[in-house]
Amino acid sequence: MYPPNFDYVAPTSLDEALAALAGAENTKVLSGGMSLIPLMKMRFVRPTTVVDISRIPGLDDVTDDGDHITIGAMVRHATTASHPLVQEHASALAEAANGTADLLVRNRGTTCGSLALNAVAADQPGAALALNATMHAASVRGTREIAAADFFLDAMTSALAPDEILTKITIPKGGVSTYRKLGRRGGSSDYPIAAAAVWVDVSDGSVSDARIALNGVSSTPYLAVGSAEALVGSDGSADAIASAASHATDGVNVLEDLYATVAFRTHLAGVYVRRALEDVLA
Amino acid sequence: MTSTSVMGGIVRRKEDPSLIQGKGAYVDDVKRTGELAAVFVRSPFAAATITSIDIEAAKAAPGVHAVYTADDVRHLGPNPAQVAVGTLRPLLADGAVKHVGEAVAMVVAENRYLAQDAADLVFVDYEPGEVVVDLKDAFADKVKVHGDASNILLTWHGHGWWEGVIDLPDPSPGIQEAKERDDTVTVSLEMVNQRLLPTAIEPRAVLADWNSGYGSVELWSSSQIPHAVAGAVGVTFGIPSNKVRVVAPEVGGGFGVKLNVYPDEILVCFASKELGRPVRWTETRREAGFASTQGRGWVGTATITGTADGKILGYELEAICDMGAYSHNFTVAVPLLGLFIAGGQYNFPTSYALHCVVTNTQTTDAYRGAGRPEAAYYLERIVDHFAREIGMDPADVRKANYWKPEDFPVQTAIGLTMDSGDYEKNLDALLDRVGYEDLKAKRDAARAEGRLLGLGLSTYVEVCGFGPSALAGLGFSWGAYGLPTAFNGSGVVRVQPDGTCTVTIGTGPSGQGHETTWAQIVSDGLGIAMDNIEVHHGDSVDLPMGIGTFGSRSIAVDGTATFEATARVRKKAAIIAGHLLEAAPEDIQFADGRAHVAGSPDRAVEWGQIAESAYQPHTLPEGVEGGLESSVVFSPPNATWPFGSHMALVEVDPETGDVDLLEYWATDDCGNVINPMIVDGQLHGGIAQGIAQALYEEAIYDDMGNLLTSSMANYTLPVSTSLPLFSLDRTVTPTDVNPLGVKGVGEAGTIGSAQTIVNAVVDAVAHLGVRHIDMPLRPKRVWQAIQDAKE
Amino acid sequence: MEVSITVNGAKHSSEVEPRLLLVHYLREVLGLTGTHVGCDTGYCGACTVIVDGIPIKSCSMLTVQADGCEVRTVEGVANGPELHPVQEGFWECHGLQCGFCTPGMIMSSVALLERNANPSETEIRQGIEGNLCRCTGYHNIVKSVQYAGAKMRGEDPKGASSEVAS
Amino acid sequence: MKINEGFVVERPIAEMWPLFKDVPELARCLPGAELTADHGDGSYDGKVSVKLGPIATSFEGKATVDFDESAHTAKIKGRGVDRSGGSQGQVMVDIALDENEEHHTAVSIDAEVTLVGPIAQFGSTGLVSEVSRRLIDEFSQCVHAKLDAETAEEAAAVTAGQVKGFSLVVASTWSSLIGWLKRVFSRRRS
Repeated sequence: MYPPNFDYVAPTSLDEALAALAGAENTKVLSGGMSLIPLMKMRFVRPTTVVDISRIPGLDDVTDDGDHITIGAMVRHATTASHPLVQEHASALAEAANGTADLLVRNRGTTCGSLALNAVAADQPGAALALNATMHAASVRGTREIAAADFFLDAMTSALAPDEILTKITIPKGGVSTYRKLGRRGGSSDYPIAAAAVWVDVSDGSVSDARIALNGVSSTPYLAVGSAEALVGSDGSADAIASAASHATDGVNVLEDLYATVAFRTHLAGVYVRRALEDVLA
Repeated sequence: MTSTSVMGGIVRRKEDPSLIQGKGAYVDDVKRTGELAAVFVRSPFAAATITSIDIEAAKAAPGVHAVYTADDVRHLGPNPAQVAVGTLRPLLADGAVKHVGEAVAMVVAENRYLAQDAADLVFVDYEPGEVVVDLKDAFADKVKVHGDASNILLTWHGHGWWEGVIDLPDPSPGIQEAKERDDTVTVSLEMVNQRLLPTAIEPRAVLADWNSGYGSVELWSSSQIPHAVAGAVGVTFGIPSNKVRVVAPEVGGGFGVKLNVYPDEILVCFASKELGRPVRWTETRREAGFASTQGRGWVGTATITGTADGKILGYELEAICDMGAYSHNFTVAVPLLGLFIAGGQYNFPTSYALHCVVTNTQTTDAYRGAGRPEAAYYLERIVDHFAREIGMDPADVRKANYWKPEDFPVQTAIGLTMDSGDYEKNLDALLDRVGYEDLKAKRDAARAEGRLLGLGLSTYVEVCGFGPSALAGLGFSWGAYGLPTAFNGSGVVRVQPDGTCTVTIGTGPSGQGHETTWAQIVSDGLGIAMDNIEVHHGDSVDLPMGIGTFGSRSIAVDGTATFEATARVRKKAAIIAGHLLEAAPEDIQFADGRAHVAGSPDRAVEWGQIAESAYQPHTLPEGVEGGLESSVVFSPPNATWPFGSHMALVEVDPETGDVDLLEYWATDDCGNVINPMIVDGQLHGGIAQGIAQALYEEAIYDDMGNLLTSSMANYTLPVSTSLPLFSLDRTVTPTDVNPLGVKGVGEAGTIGSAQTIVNAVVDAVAHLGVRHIDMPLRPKRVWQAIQDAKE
Repeated sequence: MEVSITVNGAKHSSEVEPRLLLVHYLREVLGLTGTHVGCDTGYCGACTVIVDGIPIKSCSMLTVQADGCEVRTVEGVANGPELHPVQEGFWECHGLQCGFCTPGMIMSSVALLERNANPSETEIRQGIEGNLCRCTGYHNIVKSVQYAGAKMRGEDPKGASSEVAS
Repeated sequence: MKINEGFVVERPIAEMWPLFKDVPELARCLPGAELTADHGDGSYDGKVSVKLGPIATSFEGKATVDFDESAHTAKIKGRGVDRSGGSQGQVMVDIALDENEEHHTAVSIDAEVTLVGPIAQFGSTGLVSEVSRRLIDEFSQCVHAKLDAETAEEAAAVTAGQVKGFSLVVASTWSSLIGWLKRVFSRRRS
């Protein structure tokens, strides 16, 4: 498979990159390229220009910024998976990154790239939702912050405009989180058939706050609001967890594909919410 | 024979130093000056009439040398096939397409990128027609694939399958009688043996270089059967076989997908001839589902009638076998191979009806095991099911019905003769090694705790080592390619003037380590060191005939030819050495690179001295001709019948249906073993492919005939984390079909394993009411089966 | 575009189209055909090479992305005539059959042992998860990496793996 | 894949039918669709653009519309080709109007969408059927709104958007429909 031709620019500053994207109709941002390059090879995507942001300094850091951590645009899945800051403050994201594809792909693909693409079977968007990440987008028009809850619009569609770059994400500290999934080959390998990312904050023996996100279940990852509501204020008991799990797909159009019927996927959503919650509330 | 015997020993492979350093030359690594690249335009429709093809824009695109359609190649005829039952494939779709991905046009350009750019500009106008994908619909002729012809090409029946040669009484009335007895139990299951994509990791690749001066062509092809391809090219272009050279260099996995003559092999020759430049085509992975054959694809019902004490009185299988749209090399012969082992290792009446049916999908053909994994699957699943229904241990039911060692040679249910076997001994060896009773106790204890552990057993007999020359009468020969030989073995052993040895064989290996194993045979026979033996294969001009590598045939057939040729060279060398040493030839022994007189190790000559004399006839004794080589064609009197017993321990997640394969054991019997390391490697890979069918893989078509699993993202091959280490052992029951006593092992692992896994998973959930789950046992299927059983 | 890439220690400057994949640059431009192409979608790992110390799939990387990088391929693994311990392990333990996935498998294994000198069986399997093998069922590949690891640690490699050719 | 939609409009069939026979108007209800030529014989040239994240596909082709005046039914058959990607698509829509209750017209829309070629292989992810479902769903919503409109001008203003990234568009189309849907009560048959 051989990509069609395109123009390529590899700016060394963010401003240059944004300028290259300004007014763009069919310009694509290239970070790790683990989705974009195969899509171009299959000629599903035929950009006129590709803007490679990997040569812009300062985009590949994970930093501790007091009440939150920051993950830059060029931070690879492998780094997200293994970085002590992510493991400590955003373990759901570290686990999701660690379960993304295989090591070779994790060595190239970026967390921000995965979030920006928002593929149906991606692991990390769910974790970003559960962790209440904030997306930082930049364009020549300026910068803006987008809450994760407003970012994942639909299958392969995020709130990023064509001329914007997701320059970093920030994740607030606090609480505990985890990510659990059933992969296509069974176990936790490969794309999720269904996955749950959960975040809870427990104080004085009760769940003071919770966010439960599912991905691989519908055409876009979503927050299971009913699940969180069922949990918040509870003691995190088995009953509370079961109640939360029972709301995992409320109001959601569950997808059917080669790996799951609607009924099975709906069932799995509940199972993985429960298992993830059992983990963090154990 | 010699003191340097390497037969039966673990020897590192001669192939490996090249391959581990990236020096192995696969077809896509072979470069020719001035070569062009071809890309195919493929149909998006599974059934359509082609109303027009617009190639003008493509022809005008940068770097394009030619765009060919059916109009350009019609005169070459359709793609040849060995067992040509059904419709042969046109080289390029001619007026109509019959499956998604059928090649409609070929673009040749300066390089692959430009060829793809141009291919995107070819516009084909189609009038879509009705599509039939579902096997039962196709069997009912609801939609006909080829005009008015029925979709049912033929039905293989167990008795009388070879008209005029084998004519057995129909066992059905006897089985019917047994069913009507009131002391019998009849069990039946409808099961799918799903379609698979063979998926050698090296995609197929071809490179043709036509020399208009000599009127000859060289073709490099990633093929298991270079001689057959050479024959097909010769027949197609009307040139003799000595003007065609087909080279299969390193081949990156075959598994049956490279056991064909493909249109692309003919078409690159055509383009090279037309354009006067070498032309290359390399399949892309997504293209492989359209350009290369697929495997399996049966829907069938297996039925067993037996008594409550486990004695089976009759086995019936009726299946619809998916041929895909066109007839390729062995398309309809694959179910026949299943028929060959219809009754397995069991002594009971067997009735088979296998319907070969066409559909609007890519053609099926051999895939590792080719018919035998399917046959073993149905038989070993239904035997297991029968055991469960009568409440007997599955191992005991099998033993109650085996052929006994004293029964051999056994005439099978369809009239073939099985060479040798000791099935109970083999099964007992496995049961003892795994600690069967303890394992069952462990499973039961886990189940008592709510964990779903399952223990699965399958035993099997297969048939391989093709093939007996008599099969040529069935079309099993390269006759359609202008090559008259049956599936005989060929081997040339030549001692060079410097005393080293060159061996040339008619196989087409793709990872089976022939260079090593064959060198072991020759080293053992001549006492020449492994390092001084070079084994050549995969080149059609190297020796006059070669059948290639498939059907686990190489060692039993070509190995034997080499063994015999070695013996002849040794015999002549003994005469020469005897002459040089002034001793009788009978007293000459070969070891450590020399010949010596028995009992007098110091009275010796080096192989170099023998060879030097051999190539100077005036130094030879009277009546001895010059030269030191032998070429043998070996015609096997029968096939061989390896067998074995496999067991798996699995755990099923009751909530998700996720299957965890905990342990896998196998005790196989492939007769004598030349290199245990290589034999184990073949079993590892074969078992992995059977497990993959059981748990992971499926070629899925939608109703429109779209192949939904053409990318590796959706065709889920097992990865390193999917599989456990395998625990192997063997029994050795040599065959008398060949002097080496070897049977073949390339497919055995695959034939024994898929049903072992399914039996294990069903065992894990049987107490919940589940009796069968169709492969692949994805979580969704296992979970659904548990849900359905609850209702 | 002009790129400058160091491959197995040798610096190459070439004019390439932006769309040229790194694997095709290595194979077609530099003639290093040890790196193979087995799929289109970044799944099989036959094209694995090490770029700036990190194993990656060269079929999913543009040549222009590798401008200024150090690339190691299977051709650059051995130390002259002396095989790398990983290569030796694959040979000793029958870690390859058709050999097509082998260069990529070796590159992943080399990188694995460079970052984890003593991986468990699970860690080995995870380390080569991006490299598909259709011949071996991975059994002997795991053994091969165990052999290589032991050798690199200065231990008796034949003790680390039961599947060693004598 | 087959998709069935239906709704009831509080109007007599005689009033509805002319609105409904305006093919260019009807076409504007198919998301991403554009009529490029009217051959005057019930056949039309047009294209349908579908965008799935970064994957943009444009199917160019022909459509034919057959009306059955007495039965108040229409058959729409459209076929399109994605020239750059090699995919092809076909949509067959059967629309039937039935005044089974006085001044209430039941509209049923039965659609069958078939896709072949590279894009169809995305079907394995469940996305293609999801896109198809939403496409027909939106068509149905739009037709409903048009037929329900108070005036011809209002009706003419109702259009579908391009189906892309899709709930974004579905949402925006919905918001543009809100005004027209004021009088529409939720009486869609499921």
